Amino acid sequence: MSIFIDRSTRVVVQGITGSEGVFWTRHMIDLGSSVVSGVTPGKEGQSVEGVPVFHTVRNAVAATGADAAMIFVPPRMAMDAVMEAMDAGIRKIVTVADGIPLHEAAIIRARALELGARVVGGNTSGVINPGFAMMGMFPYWIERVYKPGRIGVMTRSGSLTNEVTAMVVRGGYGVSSLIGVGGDPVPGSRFAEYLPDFQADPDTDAVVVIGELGGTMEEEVAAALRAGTFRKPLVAFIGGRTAPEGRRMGHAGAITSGGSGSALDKARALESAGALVADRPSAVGELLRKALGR
Amino acid sequence: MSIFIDRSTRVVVQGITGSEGVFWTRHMIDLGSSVVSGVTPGKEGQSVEGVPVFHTVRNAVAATGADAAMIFVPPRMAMDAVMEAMDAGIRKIVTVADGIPLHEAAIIRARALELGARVVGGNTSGVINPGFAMMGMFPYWIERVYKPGRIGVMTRSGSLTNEVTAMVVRGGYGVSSLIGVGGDPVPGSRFAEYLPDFQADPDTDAVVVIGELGGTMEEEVAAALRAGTFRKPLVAFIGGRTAPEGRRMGHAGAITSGGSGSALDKARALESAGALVADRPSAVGELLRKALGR
Amino acid sequence: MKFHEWQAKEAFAAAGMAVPRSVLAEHPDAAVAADLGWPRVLKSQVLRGGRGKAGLVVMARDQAAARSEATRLFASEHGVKRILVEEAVRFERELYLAITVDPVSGGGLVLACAEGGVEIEELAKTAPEKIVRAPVDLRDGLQPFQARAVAYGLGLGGEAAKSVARTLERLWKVFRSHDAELAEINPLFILADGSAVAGDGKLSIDDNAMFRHEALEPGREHYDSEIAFQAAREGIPYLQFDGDISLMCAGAGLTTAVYDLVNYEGGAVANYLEFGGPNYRKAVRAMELCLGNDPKVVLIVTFGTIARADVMATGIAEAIEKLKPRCPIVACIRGTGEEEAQATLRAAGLEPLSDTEEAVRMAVRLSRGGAR
Amino acid sequence: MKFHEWQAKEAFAAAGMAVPRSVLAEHPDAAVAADLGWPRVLKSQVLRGGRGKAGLVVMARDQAAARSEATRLFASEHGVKRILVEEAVRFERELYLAITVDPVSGGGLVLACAEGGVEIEELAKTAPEKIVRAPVDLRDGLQPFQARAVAYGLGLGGEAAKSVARTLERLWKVFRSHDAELAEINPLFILADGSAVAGDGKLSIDDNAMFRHEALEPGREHYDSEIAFQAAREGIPYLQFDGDISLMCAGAGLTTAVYDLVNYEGGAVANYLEFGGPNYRKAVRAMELCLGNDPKVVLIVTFGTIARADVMATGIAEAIEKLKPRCPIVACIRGTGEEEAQATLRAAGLEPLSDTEEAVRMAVRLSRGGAR
Repeated sequence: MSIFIDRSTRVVVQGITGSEGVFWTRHMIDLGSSVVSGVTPGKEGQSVEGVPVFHTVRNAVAATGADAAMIFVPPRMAMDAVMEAMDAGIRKIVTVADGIPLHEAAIIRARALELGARVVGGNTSGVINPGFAMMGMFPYWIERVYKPGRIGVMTRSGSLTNEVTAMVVRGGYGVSSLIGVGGDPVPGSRFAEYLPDFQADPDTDAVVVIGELGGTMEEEVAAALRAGTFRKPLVAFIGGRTAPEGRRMGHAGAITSGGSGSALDKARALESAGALVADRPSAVGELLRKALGR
Repeated sequence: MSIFIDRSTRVVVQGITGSEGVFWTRHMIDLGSSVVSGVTPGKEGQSVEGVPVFHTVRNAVAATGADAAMIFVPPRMAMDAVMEAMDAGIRKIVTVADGIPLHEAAIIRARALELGARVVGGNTSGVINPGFAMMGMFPYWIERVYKPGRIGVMTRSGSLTNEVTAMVVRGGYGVSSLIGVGGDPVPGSRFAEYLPDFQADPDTDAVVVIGELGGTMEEEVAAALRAGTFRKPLVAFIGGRTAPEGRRMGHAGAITSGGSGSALDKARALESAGALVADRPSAVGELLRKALGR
Repeated sequence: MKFHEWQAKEAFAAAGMAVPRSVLAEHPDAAVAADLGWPRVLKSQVLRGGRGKAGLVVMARDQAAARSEATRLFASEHGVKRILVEEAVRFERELYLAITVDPVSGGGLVLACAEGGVEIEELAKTAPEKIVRAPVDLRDGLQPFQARAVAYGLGLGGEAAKSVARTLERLWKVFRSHDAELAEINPLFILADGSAVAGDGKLSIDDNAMFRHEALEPGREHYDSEIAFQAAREGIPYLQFDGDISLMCAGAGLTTAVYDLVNYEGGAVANYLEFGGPNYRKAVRAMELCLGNDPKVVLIVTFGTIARADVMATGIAEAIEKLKPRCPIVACIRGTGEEEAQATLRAAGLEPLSDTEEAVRMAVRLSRGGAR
Repeated sequence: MKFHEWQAKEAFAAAGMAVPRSVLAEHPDAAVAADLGWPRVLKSQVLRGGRGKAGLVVMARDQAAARSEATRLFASEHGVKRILVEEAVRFERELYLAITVDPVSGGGLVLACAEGGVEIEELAKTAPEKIVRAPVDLRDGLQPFQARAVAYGLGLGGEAAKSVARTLERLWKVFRSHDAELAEINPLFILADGSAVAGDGKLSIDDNAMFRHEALEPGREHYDSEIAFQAAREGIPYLQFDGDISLMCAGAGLTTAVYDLVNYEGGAVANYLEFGGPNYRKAVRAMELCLGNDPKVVLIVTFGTIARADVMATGIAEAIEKLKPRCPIVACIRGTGEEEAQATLRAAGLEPLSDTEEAVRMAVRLSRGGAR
């Protein structure tokens, strides 16, 4: 079992003929993902890495039974691509685009909620089950980071995920499933929405949350812990504890406003709900040991 | 039992302080309908015919438990009023406005379908269960038309309904429930959607459909007959059999286009599905006798 | 309200669509003088279908042909007031593209076909599989992926697919911003370079939304007769026919039923006029319009609720007093206040009836010179 | 991107909202000369909250006061370049009105309060029941009934309710048409006749949508420093601080983590700069910006995927070659192509590290004059 994808997930890659599309399609296949089709308007009949290309997602779904969409299109076209995937009946979508306009990201989120679809991203590296499958762009070949194991990871970040996950591995663990919800203020799906999956996953013993200042996603995780809907050990690292009020730290979503959303508040909320919170990446391994007792 | 409303339906009247609102609120109450509240922005605290007035439908629902909305507002404000009623959780709505812009009528219809709400109208006299209750504006005091009985009526028209219903009564029958879906090209709800209710209604022995040229509502009724989802006797009168192609006969919805939607085609579709079709209003009573065998 | 091709094309061009270069001519001279090269196309601006078959759209190879054809068209029985003179467009293929409202879903509906110049309604019956249909949520609007799906669904590729998708996005803007019942391009030309040019244009705007489009106020040429035009300005539903029984009824459905009944009885309708609803106090103006047709009989049938019988009867009495019609009047007025109404009509010298079909038979009899 | 009050009010006025009559003064003379009656309000156009408390918004009763206050403001430490000089508005009450995006529902969110001039975030904690919240579907837009519900929900009646509903509908237009993160009126004045006037205006536009708002291109005054302004023009995320360790990192989350670690270790950050993502080939320009702060050390930390370590390392080597930095450089570059990267850095004379926290400690040590 795994979260979001496994090797049986039938992935259509939107924007497959672009340079990112070609590069990561090869890597997704190399890792073991089932990439069954691609979409680039005007290029139906071509193929990329042996994967047939279609004009539209509907055509791709009809011909290849795709049930998940990996989107590599520029941010200004991301909403259209996500809407096209949802319109074609796809309910698992990853969009890596960094720079989706806020109102469009919000509309994606609203539509996904209406349809019961899960959209990962934008501004994410995607989703990976190390050693098995991925939808996204992770350097899974770096073994000291993407080592298969039994720790679930959820993150708003990219490079920091490499940093923290390396610490999970240095601590003697590996990763079961990693979900990058992305660094935007309005991600298509939110941390807490994956907790039931991690709770149910027999291959996950604990979850590491890589959060940061801004928004309320970490507080929602804390609420799930308090409510008892998630009962496995949870370790968190929250970036931006020393960040100044009201200034955006890199990610569009990483800003405190009016005293809410500070990294310190988030850390306190998580701790009081029973999570262990690392003050620096290097502490994550030790806290996992503490939480798991091994 | 009855269709759409009965005396326990808790009606809020939107636009209650307007002259139509006041006049028909009195008549709805006189007939026995439970008008529990009214809405006119800015007039919360007033009352009309003993009915308390609120600023908003939400306020009215909260204070009086209204579960159906009778809307007397001008056509340009009708969409907003219907949306307000649906937003407040109301799922039975009648709007009599004659002249709702087409695109707005379509949006009303789309939203009602999404929410599972039933919107009767626009461009209708509404809904009446003679002798019991009404949401709308029917001259129920004319006994040779609005006599209680066991014949259901569905209509796109106003004056013609009086004409045809008088013939039902002259034939020795009375009316159980009458639904005026209205004369617009995009009514909020359609004939066929009420057939299951009439089928299930123990107080209805047969249904009279008063249709006319244009659209496909009568064809949808024929399809329901063919599919066997409606199995009681059905008598229809279809206006505009001699109407010229491509010219709108009064109702905005009453136009043939490209050879489809002609009254003759509709009559044929209904007849071939087992309905009895009257060529003139005066034939309706006789056909009911034929259909009911009494 | 249907608009002329030239008006539709103005709207298309304003939305960024390519249309042929053109001149709107009101006289043969203008059709000849226009700087549009040869051959050129002369398109009569009349509101009827099948203009090609009726000889109302013609190609002119040179000045002489342009002058003689334009002269013929302006003089035709079809009341041609304007000719849209267009450059001849060299195209590789023709498509059909339209947007309308789907009453069942409450959405917009794109209709497209890889064959242009078709009668879409005909095609819908004979070869429905040739029509690409795409439902569009009016609130979301046409999304780019939907426009692309239509273009590729037509079997297009390359530049043509892109320009058709772009054209459809612009047609959607016209459709929404004009509150259109129908926005249609038939044919849509595809040129050798894959670009798209609107070969024709139909635009029909919802009457109920005309208040948002005052600049498009329809003129006399949008109506069948001067009386129809005047009725429209009064907001009175009216259709012009050429019989001798003038209908002055209340309620759209009832008026239509009466129209049928007159035809069943062998009568001929001079006009359909409906003074119900908000117009029920306009009996005098309504009768004046009816009498403008010089009918053999005026047939009044009503069965109203809000449109109170007594108010209408008072109006009718006043109209008779004022207009002194020379033809007989048959009146069958029922509904709210019908007793007072009948008394009022009797006082005005009429013999009120209470059965619609009896009234129709009497009107037909009178129109043939018979007795009551 | 946050915009100035005067820019927000220009957008409000263009959408039909009432704003006080005003003049934008760049010199005390203009603040005195403006034909706005007395008293008048002098509002410093700086991008910070709490302007009132900081003495940056003042009432001037007469010419002398206006001159002295304006002179004081322009000379203040807050870098006041423009003063919005407004007529003093006589109002009966003040309200709070704002629209933002709700990330959980993916909708717009109206926030309103019957008390104006409040700190809404403060109020949300102390008296949340005073805040009227209304979710709005971005696709449907704010519907008139929703605007009315907000106005009546504030306990307003009569003309005031109508004008607040109208103002909210217009604020929604500004919010949507400007791709706003936040559109806020605080306070919204209600005058004796019930009309509404925007007393202040905040407008913050989504950076990712700035391409749709080129006319609003932010100027130098929207940034903390000249370097921050130049970084923005390059599309390089940058924040100005006043320490001595210049961060040149890749990845927003990692850069923030490094910022924290520097602070934990007692160091002081000169600037936050992120050259990851699409900027990973811009090492030369990034280092140039960093060196502009004359830091004691430049700290480079990356752990990239697409932003390949080898490409970044090549850029860093090139930057060192070209810019010849006088301060030490600490580099910790990991990720795709890290072996080549380390070789490249060594060839450029650097001692590459592979542990972030070790690199941070070294940078802090160096900033204090310590040794590697």
